[in-house]
Order: sequence, then C-alpha cells, then structure tokens
Amino acid sequence: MALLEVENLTVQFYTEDGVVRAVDGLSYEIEAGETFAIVGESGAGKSVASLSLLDLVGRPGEIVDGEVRFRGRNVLELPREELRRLRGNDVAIVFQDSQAALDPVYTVGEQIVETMRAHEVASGREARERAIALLERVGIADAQSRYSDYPHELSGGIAQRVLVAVGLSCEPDLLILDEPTTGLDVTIQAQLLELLEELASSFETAIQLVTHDLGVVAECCDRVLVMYGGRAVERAPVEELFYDPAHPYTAGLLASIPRIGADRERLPSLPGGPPNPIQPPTGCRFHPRCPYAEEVCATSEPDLVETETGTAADATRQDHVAACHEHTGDLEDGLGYAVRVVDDSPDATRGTSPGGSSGRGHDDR
Amino acid sequence: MSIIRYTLRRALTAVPVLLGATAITFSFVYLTPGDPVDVLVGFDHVDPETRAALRAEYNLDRPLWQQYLLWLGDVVTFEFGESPITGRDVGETVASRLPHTVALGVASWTLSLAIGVPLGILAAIKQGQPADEASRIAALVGIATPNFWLGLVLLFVFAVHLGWVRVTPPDAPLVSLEMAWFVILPTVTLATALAAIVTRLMRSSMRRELDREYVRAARARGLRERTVILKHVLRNASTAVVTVAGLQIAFLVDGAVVVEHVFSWPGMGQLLVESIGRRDVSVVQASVLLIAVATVAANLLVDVAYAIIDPRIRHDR
Amino acid sequence: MGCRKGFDERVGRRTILRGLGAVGTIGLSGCITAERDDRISESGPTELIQRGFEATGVDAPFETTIYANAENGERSRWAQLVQHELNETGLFDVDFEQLEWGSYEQLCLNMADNAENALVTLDISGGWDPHTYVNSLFHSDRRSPNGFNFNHYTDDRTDELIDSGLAESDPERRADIYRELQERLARQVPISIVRSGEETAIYRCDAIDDWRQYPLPGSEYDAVYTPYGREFLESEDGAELVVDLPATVSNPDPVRMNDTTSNMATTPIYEGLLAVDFEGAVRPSLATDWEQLDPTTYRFELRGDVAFHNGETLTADHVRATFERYAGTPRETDVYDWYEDTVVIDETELEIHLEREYGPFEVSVGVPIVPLAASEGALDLSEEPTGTGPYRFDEYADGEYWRLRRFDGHWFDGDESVPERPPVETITMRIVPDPASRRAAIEAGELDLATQISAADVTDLETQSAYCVERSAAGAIDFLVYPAYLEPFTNADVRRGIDRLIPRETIVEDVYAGVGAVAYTPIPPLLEEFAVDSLDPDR
Amino acid sequence: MTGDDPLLRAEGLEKRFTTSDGLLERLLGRGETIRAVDGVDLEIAEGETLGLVGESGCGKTTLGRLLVGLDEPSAGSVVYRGRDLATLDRRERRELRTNVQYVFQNPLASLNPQLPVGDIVGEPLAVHDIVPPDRRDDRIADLLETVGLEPSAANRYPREFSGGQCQRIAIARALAVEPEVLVCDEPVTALDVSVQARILNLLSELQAEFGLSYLFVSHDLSVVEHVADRIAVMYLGRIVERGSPTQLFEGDSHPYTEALLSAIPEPDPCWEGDRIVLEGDVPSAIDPPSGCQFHTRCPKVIPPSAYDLECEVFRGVMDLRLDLADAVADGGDPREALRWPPAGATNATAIDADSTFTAGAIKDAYGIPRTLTDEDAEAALTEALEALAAGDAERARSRLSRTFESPCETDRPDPQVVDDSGDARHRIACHRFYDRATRE
Repeated sequence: MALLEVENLTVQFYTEDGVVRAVDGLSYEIEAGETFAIVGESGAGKSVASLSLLDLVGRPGEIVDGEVRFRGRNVLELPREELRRLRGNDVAIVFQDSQAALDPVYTVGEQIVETMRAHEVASGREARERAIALLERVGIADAQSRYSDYPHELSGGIAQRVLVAVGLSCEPDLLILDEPTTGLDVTIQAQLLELLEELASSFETAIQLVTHDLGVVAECCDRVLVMYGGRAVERAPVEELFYDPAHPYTAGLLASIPRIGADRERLPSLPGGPPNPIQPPTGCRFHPRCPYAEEVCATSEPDLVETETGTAADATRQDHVAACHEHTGDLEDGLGYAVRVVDDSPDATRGTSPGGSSGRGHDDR
Repeated sequence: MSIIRYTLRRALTAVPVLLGATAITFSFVYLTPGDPVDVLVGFDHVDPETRAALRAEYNLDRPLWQQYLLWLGDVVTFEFGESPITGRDVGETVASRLPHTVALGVASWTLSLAIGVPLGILAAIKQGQPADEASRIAALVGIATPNFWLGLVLLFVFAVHLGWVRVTPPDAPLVSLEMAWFVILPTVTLATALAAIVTRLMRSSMRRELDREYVRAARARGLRERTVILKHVLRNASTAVVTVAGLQIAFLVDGAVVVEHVFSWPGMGQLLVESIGRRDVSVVQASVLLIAVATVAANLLVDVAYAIIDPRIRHDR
Repeated sequence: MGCRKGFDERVGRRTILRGLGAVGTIGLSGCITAERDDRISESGPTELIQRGFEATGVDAPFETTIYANAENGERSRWAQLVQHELNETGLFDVDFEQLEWGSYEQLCLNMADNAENALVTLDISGGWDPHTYVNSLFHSDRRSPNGFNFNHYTDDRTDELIDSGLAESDPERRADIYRELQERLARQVPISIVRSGEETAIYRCDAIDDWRQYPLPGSEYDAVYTPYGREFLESEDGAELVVDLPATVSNPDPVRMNDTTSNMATTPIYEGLLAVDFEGAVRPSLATDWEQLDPTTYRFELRGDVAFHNGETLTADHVRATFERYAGTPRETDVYDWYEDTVVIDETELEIHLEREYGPFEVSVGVPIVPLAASEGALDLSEEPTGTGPYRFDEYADGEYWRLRRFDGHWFDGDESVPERPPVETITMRIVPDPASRRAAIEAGELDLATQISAADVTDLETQSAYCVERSAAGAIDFLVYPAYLEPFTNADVRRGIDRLIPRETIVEDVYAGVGAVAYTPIPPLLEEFAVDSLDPDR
Repeated sequence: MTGDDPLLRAEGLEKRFTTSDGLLERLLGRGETIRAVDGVDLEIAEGETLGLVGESGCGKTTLGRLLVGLDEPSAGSVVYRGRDLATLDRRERRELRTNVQYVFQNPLASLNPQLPVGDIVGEPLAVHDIVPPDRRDDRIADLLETVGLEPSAANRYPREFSGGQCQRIAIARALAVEPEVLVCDEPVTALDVSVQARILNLLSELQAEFGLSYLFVSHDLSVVEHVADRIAVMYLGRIVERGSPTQLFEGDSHPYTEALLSAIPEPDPCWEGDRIVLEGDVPSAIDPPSGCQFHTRCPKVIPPSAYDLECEVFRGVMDLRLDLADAVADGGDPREALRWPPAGATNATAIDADSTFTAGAIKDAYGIPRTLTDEDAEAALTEALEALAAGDAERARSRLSRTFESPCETDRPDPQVVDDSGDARHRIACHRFYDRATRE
C-alpha cells in the first residue's frame, strides 16, 4: 500500500458558462519519502488535483468521483473532525502565492504555533520554541525576530520559506507544494530547491511538487506526472521522462524551455492554446496542437498505457505510461521527434566554463 | 511603527482638521443671513442705538476673523460665554445635552454592531441559503425605513397601545433603570438602519475574505472551521466594518436629530436644530465644534483600531 | 392679571412667524361669503386679472412660484390649492416649492429686496389690539426685514390710518379708523387674508374637568388659575398637572423673551398692572384701580400686600424700575413705544406719563412687574424667573421639562368664583417637540393636556370620548403675499382677481378640517369691536 | 550594432526615493533615502534589444520607468534621439510617450477589466489621435492580428483570455501608437513555459517587422539570453556587468552573473554541476553595503592580500564577521544573529544552545576549516573567537574587522573593459578584473 493512492479522481466546476471538468479520472500514487511532480500548463488541473487530496476544493467546484486514499483511508469520506486532523498534520499544503496564503493580520510565529496547537503537537512555550527552530530549519536567518514579523514584512523568498515551515510544523508524511518557486527570483528559487531536497531527505517526507517548470522537476523529483486538460498524459520516472518523453505534449514542453547557449533563433513552441475547458476537443485532447496528429487522434480517446507494452496502465506501478495512440500502435506515422543529448565534459560548471552550452537539449523533429 | 507613535501621529494631523472645521462652520454660520440680534428683537424696528449696543455686547460688530480668534481663545480656555438668546452659559447648555446624545449614540451604535456583525457573518457563511436571503431582506427593509416613521410606529405600538414604555422620558437620572428602559425605543429606531448597513457590509467583506487564499490555507492547516471564521476571516473582514462604524458617528448625529425630535430626547440634535432656528450662533458653534471633535476622535479611534486589527496599516508608509 | 396683556401685545407686535403647526379658530366670519357672491357681478376674477395683464403689458400665462415651508403640511396644502386655482385660469403657470423654515424665512424677509418672483404663504398672530395685526404687515416703516411688510407695500394713507389708530385712545374713533383702514386694504389687496385661526387645547377628560382656552398663544396656562379672568382648574388639592411645551424655553426674562414657548412657560409666574381676560376685557391685576388723567397721563392705585416670590413686597418703585429696565434691551419697544416716565406718588400710587397719546395703552401696560433685585442686577431672571404670580418657578431640565409650583404667598384672598389658592399644586410642562409625539403622549396618559396638536389629530381625537377639545377663535391669520413690486402684481386688479380665486372654504374645511374660519381682513373676529363683517373689495 | 548615435541613452542616471511620507517624519527627519538607481549609464541602439537582469529590488523596474519618462531622475539624464528628456515641454513629452511604450509584468492587472479588448487596444489611438475614428476598428483588428489574436477578440473582455493572450493584448496596445522603443518589464515571468516561448517569439517577430528597440527587463537570464543583443546585469541600483550574451555566458563574468546563471534549474535530471547558491536576499537599498555592493554575498570575495586564504574559506570568515557586526550593532545576544546553534548541525560537534560558543562549532557553522592555512589569519580568528566565547562580542568584532578587511568592501569597483573584440564591449565592475584590465 502506497502512502497516497489517487484513483479516478474527477473534479467539476460549475461556472456560468458551463460545467468544467478540471480533473478527469486522474490516478496516481506516491510512496513514502518519494518526491513526485505534477507538471502542466495553467489550467491543466494540477492545483485542483492537489486541493482535492485534502478535500479543499470549494464551491463552485465539486469532487464528483474517485477516491483519495491516504494510508488506505479514503480522505473524501472521512468525518469532518477526522479530515481536519488529517489536514496539516498528516498532509500539508504549501500554496503558490505565499503572501496570500498567510493571514496578513497575524505574525508568522502565531500562524505556525496555531497550526501546532490545532493538532495538539505542541503548545505554549514549547510551540514557540519549536516554531523558531523550524524557521531556522528552513534557513531563515534571525528566526527569533522573524517569528514576530507580519507576512507583509517578508520578502517573497522568506515568505515561501515560512510557508514551508508552516507546512512542516506538524511533521506531515506528505507535503504538497503548489508552484513553490513561481514568481521568485532565480537565486531565491535555487535556495528553496536546495532546501526542499535537504528537507525531503532529513524529514523523510513525501513531496508532491506541482509546477509548470520542468527545470525544477529535473532538479529534485523522482517521478513525474504530466497533466493536460485535466488528464494525465504521461507518467514516468524523471530520467525517462526527460530522455525519452513518450507523449508529444511532454516533448513540446521540454523543447520550449529557453536554454542558455542553445543558440536558437526561435524557441520551439506548442501551437495554439490550452483546450477549451467547457468543450474539450474530441478524442485526444491534445490533437489540435499536436504536430503528429492523425485522424484517429480526433475520434478516439487514447488510454493511458505502458509505453513499452501498450497495456493498460496501473496506477500502482512505477512504469512509464503515456496516453498517446502511438503506444497502442494506432498511429501510422509515429512520433517524429528525437532527443539530442549534448554532453559536455563532466566537470563543467555552467557559466564559468569557456565551453559554453551544457546539458541536454530537446529539439523538434 | 508602534501603535503609540502611530496614534500620536494621527492625533497631530487632527489639529489642522479641527481648526479648518471650526473656521468653516464659523464663517458659514455668520454668512447665513439673519443675525442673533434680529431674532432677539423679533424683527422689530428697535432703536438703532439699542441694536448697535446689542451687537457690540456679543462682539458681532467686529470683523469676522476677529470674532473667530476671540471665539477660538474662549474655546481653548473652555469658556464659551453666554448665549445672547437664552442668557445661559453655552458650555453648560451643551454639557447638559451631551450625555443624552452620547448615551443614545453609544447604545444604538453598540446595538447596530451587536445585530449587524453576527447577522452579516451568518449571511456570509450561509450564502444563498434562506438565512442569507432573510438577512438581505431584513437589511433592505432596515435601510429603507425612515427613522422618523419607524420611531413613530414604535412609539404608537409599544408606548401608546401596549403601554410598555413611556412616550416622553421619565423624570429620572440619565443613568437609571427607568431611563435605560425608555431609551430602548429610540435606540432601536436609530440602530435599525445602521445595523442594516453593518449587516450588508459585514456580509460582503466576509464573502470577499472567504475567497482569499489564506482561508483555504488555514483550512488546509487543519484549523477548526470556527477558528478559521472567527479568528481569521472575521478579523480581516472587520477592517471595512470598523471604517464604516467610525463614519457612522456622523450618521448618528444626523439620525439623532430626527430620533430625538420624535422621542422628546433632550440631546445635541435637538439643541442644534433649535439653536439654528433661533440663530443662536454661540450654541451652534459650540455644538458643531463638539461634533467635529467627536467625529475626529472617532476617526482617530477607527484608525487606531484599524492599525491594531491590520498590522499592515502601521507599517505602510 | 394685567401681565397677560403685556405679553399678548408683545407677542403680537413682534410677531411670531410661525414655522410649525396650525392654529385656527372656528368660523366666526362665515357670513361674508354669501354677500360676496352677489357682488362679483360685472367683472369676474379672470376678467380682473386679464385687465391687469393688459395694463402692465404682461402676456398670459405668467410664470411664477408659490412657496410654503416644508415643516407645515397644512400650509403647503393650501398653497397648492391656490396654485391649482391660478393654473386653472390659464393665465398663470405657477410652480409650487417647499423650503425648510430657515431658508423660507430668509426668502420671505428678503423677497422685496431681491425682487423675487414669488408668492409666499404665511401666518401671523397678534394680540388684543388691532394695531398688532396691521402695523407690522402694512406700515411702510415695517418693510422687511424691520417687520413683516414683506412686499414693501407703501401707501401714505394706510400709514396715516395705522399711525392715527395707534395714537387714538377713544374706542369709538379707533373703531372707525380701523374700519376705514380695512376697507382701504381690501381695495388695494397688498396681501390676501385667507383664514383666521383658532386656539385649541385637547385634554384627557378624566384628568381635567373643564378647560377654558385663552384665545391668544402664550397665555394658555393662565387657565389653571387666574383671579383676573375668573377661571381656575378644579382638581384635588396638591395635584400635578402635566401639560406640553412645543419647544425649549429660550429665555424667561421678560426683557429678553423672544418666543411663544417662553411666554407659555412664564405666564403663571408673572403679573402686571392690568390684564385682559378671556373675552378681551381689561381687568385690574396688580393695580386695583386706574384712570386716565389726560391723553398722556394715567394714574394707578396698586394692590397692597403683594409679595414677590423672592420675598420683596410690591411698591410703586417696582413698577417704575420694571419699566425703566426695558431701556436698551431687545424688548425695548414693548414699553418705549409709548412710555415717558413714572411718577411715584407714594408706596401704592403712581402716575405713568406717555410720550404721546396711545390707543392700546391698557392692553400694553401689563408687562410683568419684576423684583427690584432683578432691576438692580442681583437676580438673573434668565436663570430664575421671579414675579408675583400664583406659581413660582421650580426647576427646569433643559429640553425635558419646566416645572412650576404653587406660590403660597400669592395675594389673592379668594372670592365667589375663584378660590383663595390654586388646587393644582404643580404644573409640569413637558417639552415634546413633535406634534405626533404630543398626541402619543396624551394618548399614553403622560400629558393631561396638549395645546399644539395638528388639526387632523384634533378632529380625530375629538370623536373619542376620553378626550375633550376646547377651542376658541384666536388672534391669528393666514395670508398670501404677492410680489407687489413686480409686474403684473403691481396692478391691483391682478391681486384682486387672485384674491377672489382663493378657495377659502375648501382651505378651512379640507385642509384645516374645519378648524378656523375664512377671513378677508387682517383684524381677526376675536377683536369684535374692530373686526369688519363684510367688505366689498371692488368698492 | 551600436551606431554612433544611440536611440536612447542614459548617463549617470540616479533615482532616490525617500521613505517618509508624513509631515511628522519630515519634521523629525526620520526619512530614509532609498537609492533605487545609483549611477547608471546605458544606451539602446535602434533595432536593438537590451536585456536588463537582476533580482527583485535591484532597481531594474525603476530604471525602466526612468527611461520612458514615467519618473523624473534625481540626477543624470536620459537622452532620446539626441534630446534630453528633462528639456522637453509637455507636448514633446507626450510625443515621447507614443514613441516609448511599456509592457507590464502582470498582463491581467494592467488591463482594465471593465473595457472590451477593442477599447483597450484602441484607447491610445484615441488619446494620441493617431488614427481617424472611422478607421480605428480596422486598425484594432490589424493590431490584434499582428499579435496573433482573432479580430473578434475586440468584443470580449480581458478576463475571458488566458495569461498569454492577455500579454498579447497588452503588446497590441503598446504597438498601437507605433512606438520605437518597447520597455518590457518581466513580460513572460507570470506565464507558462510553452506560452512564454510564444510570447518571446512574437516579440522577436515584431522587432524584425517594425524595427523596434527593446529594453527587456527580467530576472531570468535564460529568457534574456534568448532575446537580447546585449545584456546589462544590475545589482542594487548599479550595473555590474554588461556585454553580449556570448561574452557573458562564455567568457569571464561577474561573480553575481555567475550566480544568477548557475541558479537556473537545469532541465536535465542527470546534470550534476555545482550550483552557486547565494545566501539571503538582496540587501536593503536604504543602507547599501560599501565598496562593491555584492561583497556581502559574493562567493568570490577577495581575501586581504596579507593572507593566503581560499575564496570559500574567506567567504565563511566574512559571513561570520558581518553577522557579528550586526549582533553588536543591535546590541543583542550574538547567538541570535550568528548561525547558532549551527543549522543542520547533526554531528557530534553541534552543541546545544545553552553551552558556550566554541571556536570549532562556529567555524563549522560558517564552513571555515578548523585550522586556516594561513597562520596569521588563524591566530587572529582564534583570538576573536576566544573573545566571543568569553562574552566580549565587541572585541571579537573589532579584531575580525581589523584583520579581515577585503578590498571589495572598501573600494567601489569601476567597470573594466575585459573584452572589446566582439560585437559589443564587455565591461565588468569587479575587483577581480582590475588586474586584467590594467594589463590590457
């Protein structure tokens, strides 16, 4: 039994314009201590999926189907009080906009202590000391005085660290990070990623990292799920995903990352925009933007299958799975892209080495 | 910035506001046609010498700015002098009326918050449900009901027909059970519209806050719903209510004029109306000054309360 | 009881432009209407107006505005009735506007100076002397803001008649003068008189047996106990009477008093040399006897053994000091219109010398006689009104109530019609500014009697057995002022035409619920010997 | 590519803000001055893209506003086509506004939600009266097509569009007045990668089509590298390095540039380079560090010439010194300011908070070897740490600051030309390049 099992999760939003299926039959699982990434564009449903894990999707959204099992118990059917005990204690979320996620009228310390008290982890002086220790732990200098700072007095990087400290305050088994580095300076982002890696190993906390930045994923994740239009289109261990993307959408995403020294006049980019959430395209939702789309893609919806065997994917196995007709042999011309790996001398460090470009690049076709 | 420093800073800025307010009311009162002496002599054609002597007696013959400075000098020594119309000490006159208005104002202000805040919270939490609709209708009715009409209806129902309360204030000290009983009707009258405004405002700012990310984050942290609503959402939502509650001081003065009239309540509102009618400039000025001070003080309190509730205010530069 | 008179006179002369309420008298002058209808014959009102338009070169319809103050619903309604009648002729295009009292007062006082194209509606109350009704409204010296000659009507003959009426002390000759004056005014119609008012009091029948209403505002509470007027209120000894005051008492010092309310509140406190009774007859009060020695000299015999509330005993010096005290005060004209000096003959005898022959002397001389302490400045009557009356000032809670207590040292020894001392021991006058609240207070039993109730409420309560209503024709008139300085209102035909169009009966019956009477002349029927029953405006 | 007469040139540009707003602050003289832009020289040639890179708070947005005349500089000048902006009158200023346009970071927030897109794009046309009213709709349709939107978008409202589309609308609005220069302030930061790429491509296409010049402000070097002809790196109001992308990324560069570059996550799970992680945030511009402003965070801060110390070691000593100075300045317990107890101290040398400072533990906390290779330095450090352990923080501080004073903190480095060979002049303001510059 994995730590977290998500099965056929389906979330709908009832908007003025119609019903939006923000998450559509999503299944995956996370093992204890693992770092799992969910990647996708804005509107792909990754944040909604994360909120669903703690039944936090408010109106006008509604979880209409599926199960979220944490340690085998379905979170979505827990009584109120038990759900409350789970939130923040067993599973914690670090929200994207750190300034907005902190209550502006209470100090940083008060909010950490409050969380610990809500779960009877610690209280009084002890809670305060633990809060300060936590702030230090997430690398905040002068934690003692930061404890009584208000959120607006913090810079974006510090606020994000505080949020991580709040998330860690009850030593959860699973920490969900929703776009934790978006909007931060690269230097601060680097600090934070370093911190996450360190925390993941020292707290033995499983992490679900939600991001649109594949660079971040490559940095620190074990396995990746790629979402498109509310659905999982590919799931793979991180190396496989980067070196052998099995879905054209993943390949397109990888190609569009601006790279230092890539020396391309134009950045390859995916044509078109994200699918209309109310009336998604028929068949494969990606087909209108897919350079390899064939007739079958518009008519038949591809299943999530193992890329090797083409057999239906099983959420419990850590295989490389993708939802593309290619893998069931339904695509006549196949996927025409290749991954080119530019290998530099192994000791090269970027920026300082005279050789210039480094890493691996992905090119279209 | 500490709260004390912040308060001090705000208090200092109130001084020019007060000076400005008094100067404006002073000149306004004098620029309106008709003069206390006209009222004194009842528009009769008195001997011009008598008229001039009367004007001189109250400095009415001096240039406006001199009158203002003289008056200001009196004000800072808390010497308001004698009213040319009533012959009574202006300070005493105002002081005898003030407690009534303060009592009524504080009571209805408190009542309006006591009704409006919980009702607003309830409506916000039960958005779209019958409780919300009911509060919306109640608020609409409350806002739309004129004080004058409501006061009379209450008077006829509860005082005349049911006989539960008196129509006119009892001969009792202001702080007494009898008086407290009497004050219920005027308080309800005055509080109704205010409570309605507070309800709607509380509801809308609660709704706005409920949609904020920190609320979801607070729930995600496993806080009890009670804590989320009462500790987090309410405090954030209350800034708007605090602001309006402060502005309502002016509204209260306005409402008091009507309510005091209906309930024969000897407060500042009646005094002001009466004095304006009599061109009793000295009383009008003292009353307006007092109202200005009260308004400025209320706003100061609001600012300080605001700063206590929302630390961002203190730090904003 | 003469004090009454001083007040009445004062009230009348200085006049109260009344912002609120409607007071009226029942129709004593109804007889005029029938005659008038016969007379309209040769030229109807529209012809008159048309003729006036031609004479002034004004084209119909003429645009103008009729005003009323918003606080006075009855006045607004009758103004609208007039508006309707004028617009019906097609000769006018009249707007109706309401202003709050302060602005309205300013509009009226300055209408002539600003040449406002406005018709304004007002009422005025006077005293027992005809002079109080005509002087302020029509004398050219009293053009606003020095009086209520709002449209600055100027006519030498009118001035002459007013002045001679004032200077004539022979009653017969005075009556002739005022008849001629009213006839003249009816021809010129500087303003149109619409209605004469009525004083009403409403009271709980179980609390008060019978109430006699004094016809002039300000002296209502005299009826509680007036030796001079042979009236008193029966009740068990030591009872408290709770009545209303429509506003706060602005100043109870006779030389500074400037409103009816203060007058009402102090009537039982003060007494003067003479008083005018409920029928308008001059009666002795502090003076037992008086005679006119020559046109400008009157000799008075004072009552002995009259005690002031502060312990002083009345002497001729008190009278002299009281009159002198008026010099240089806001109420100077109450006395110095006629007063020359006082010659004290002995403790109880004195002569008052007038600077000229003065018609209304007997109704004017009854100003409140005050203690020497007040004249000398040791006693502030603003704070502590002190006189010789049957009640003394007890306490005043500003804005709440004004309380009087029986004065046990009062001089009156009792006679066959009035007992030695008033049965009512305490008079509490509760300040209830809102007319609807006054009604509520009387219904709730918190007031025994109220004097200032709206006409509609009066007729409503009248039908209920628990309440009694006492009415009397009063010294008040409602009128319409023309902008006579402005074409076409400069033309008397136009004004006469409009005057005839005014639906007086409808106004009295519908607007005032039958309270008051239609009126055409400024001197109300209350002043029987001066009022004119019928006039031919076209004469 | 830079001609003799650049389109836009800034010289000695400075912008100071004062933090005091109230009367009282001014009376008490409590105001603090923020040097947002502190002596910047800059030029943009016709058709060129100048990338401006730096962290939040480095002053790059302020600089952008100064260049388009939205703010008045406190000192220095901005010259547009040979005309000093300060000398322009109202009309000319207005004209300049049409020539220089601004694209903001948050596309949705910069578009009026109450107006349909057509009105948003058409507004500048009306304000500057560029196109006669009857032809405005056509022009709006053209503009929308230019940025890759359907002309029908004109009738819809901003909230109906995605972030990328909103940014296109904002660009269309900027293009409406046919500007010569576009200042793009973090135009793609808030966007998804795939959308980001398309907006960047759009900007390049527009440049090719209309000969636009760009000032491209971003904190992401990988993005800037992609679009810029030249790059200027800004730190605390000053430009620390400038040159072509090739010069910056392939040649020598300022330690700050290196750090920025190194911080970009590598989209390669197997990449194992050393990452330079800068400690802390950008220092406050109210009281900026002396000398080279980067010295408080610089991993390559130059050790005093008297000692033979490794850069990394000296960095640790510097951090200790600076933290101690803070502690003394605050007058508090040094333990609160120092890395104490040492973060991540999991080994036996970590000591619980109540015990006394030990030289070893502090050295560990700051990544200083137990024994410095340079004996004199070791002696001084030991002496200072002993003083600290004895509770005399002030003595420890003064001992340290006397001994370990870096040239980086005393002298402000001037830009040195390190490479003039390529298509741009590569200049770096860092003491490390003084030698080379003088050699050249």
